[in-house]
Amino acid sequence: MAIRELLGSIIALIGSLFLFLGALGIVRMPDLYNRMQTGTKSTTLGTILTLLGIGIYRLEWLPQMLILIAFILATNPVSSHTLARAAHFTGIPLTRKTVADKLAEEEHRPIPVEEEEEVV
Amino acid sequence: MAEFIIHLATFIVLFGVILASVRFIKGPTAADRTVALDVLTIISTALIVLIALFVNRVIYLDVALVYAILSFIGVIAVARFIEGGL
Amino acid sequence: MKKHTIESWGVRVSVAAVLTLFYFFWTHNHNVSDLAVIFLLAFIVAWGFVTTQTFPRLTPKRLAYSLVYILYLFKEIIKANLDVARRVIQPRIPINPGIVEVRTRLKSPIGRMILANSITLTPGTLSVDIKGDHLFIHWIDVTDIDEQKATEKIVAGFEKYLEVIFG
Amino acid sequence: MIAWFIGVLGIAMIVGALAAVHLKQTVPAIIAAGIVSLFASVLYLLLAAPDVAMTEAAIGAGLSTVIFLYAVYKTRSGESEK
Repeated sequence: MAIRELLGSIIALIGSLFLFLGALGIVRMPDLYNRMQTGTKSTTLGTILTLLGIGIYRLEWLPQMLILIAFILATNPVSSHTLARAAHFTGIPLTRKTVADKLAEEEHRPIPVEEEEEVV
Repeated sequence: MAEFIIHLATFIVLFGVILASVRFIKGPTAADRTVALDVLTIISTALIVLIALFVNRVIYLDVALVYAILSFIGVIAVARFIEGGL
Repeated sequence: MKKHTIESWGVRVSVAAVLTLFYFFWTHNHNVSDLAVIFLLAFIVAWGFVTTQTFPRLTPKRLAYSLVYILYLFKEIIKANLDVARRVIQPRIPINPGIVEVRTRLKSPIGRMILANSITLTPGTLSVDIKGDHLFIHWIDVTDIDEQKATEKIVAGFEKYLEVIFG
Repeated sequence: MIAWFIGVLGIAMIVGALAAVHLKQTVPAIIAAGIVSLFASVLYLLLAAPDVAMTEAAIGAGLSTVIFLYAVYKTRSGESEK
């Protein structure tokens, strides 16, 4: 009983740490695409772990948590995918460390690279 | 003990909200701010569930469900608008 | 033509059943007549949205592969997050980003959508655009610009399962 | 505990509202308005009004953003045709 609550709370804590890392990532990363990478991945797993931990902590909420997890897993990549496509379409600059941009080559556009590296 | 860890987790999530808001204030382009909005909506889904755990009411979870379903519509609308279509 | 109709009915009934199951798990409502009304409403929704082209037929082999695929996806998601955490914490962020091109063998649109979503959730990759069977992927740590090798490294792990499920 | 939450989210909401007023471009201002209603919805929840929070989440964060963008899109396309 107590062990189960402790386990659930620890899983929720790990999830909240991942959420925090995702937020830290979108502050620290140098360009939009890298921000989106950390933003999508960390927040997805962070939310899943937090909800799962709460579901274990309060066992009668577990089915509802699983439904929420299913919706988040389905909707979260879609929004970031759409946003990445729009950003590349409008020519949001990539960071200077970028090594290749096959999509710009495919569309015969110059590779959008920012002039100065942002100091974080 | 378990309750204390949940409190700690909630405060960490709150710090996450503040950090994402920092990116929203700083963000040079509209797309950067949209990334901040995306992250904020997902973080607030987790935050709402944690609040529901505190006050111990199941009805609060419905708000989290509304967020989980509808949060991405705003982001997609902004992305389509930036792209020029809508 | 007859078989086609039966298949589409099966798809609609199963979608309605899944939606009713969602309702049941969300509310814990045991009342049978309530559930019947919800099933009817869900069936009307499924009637409007589902055609047979979008979903493949369910067989035991596909079901087994889907379960294995979900486990594989979770393993990849956890790996991705440890990778992201490692990158974010370091004082000087170790990235080597770029957008590479890969090719997929999947034909069905929903299979391609699931592939793109899975790629977004796995280590260091974010799908940016899709043109025909070419996927353009932002890779946080580019090791191979070449199309074949990148395909092998990014797509092959998922394609193995998705080809069976949607093939 | 709850008081801390209300304080932090209230400050964040005020900052978002100021951003919505002071940002020069249209799209960031609309996103700021969406963020304000997001924080407002969490605040309503903290103040024990889940029904108001649900309405705010659906209309404020989802629908009003889309309607604002649609209105701006309509006016812009009219301008470009002229």
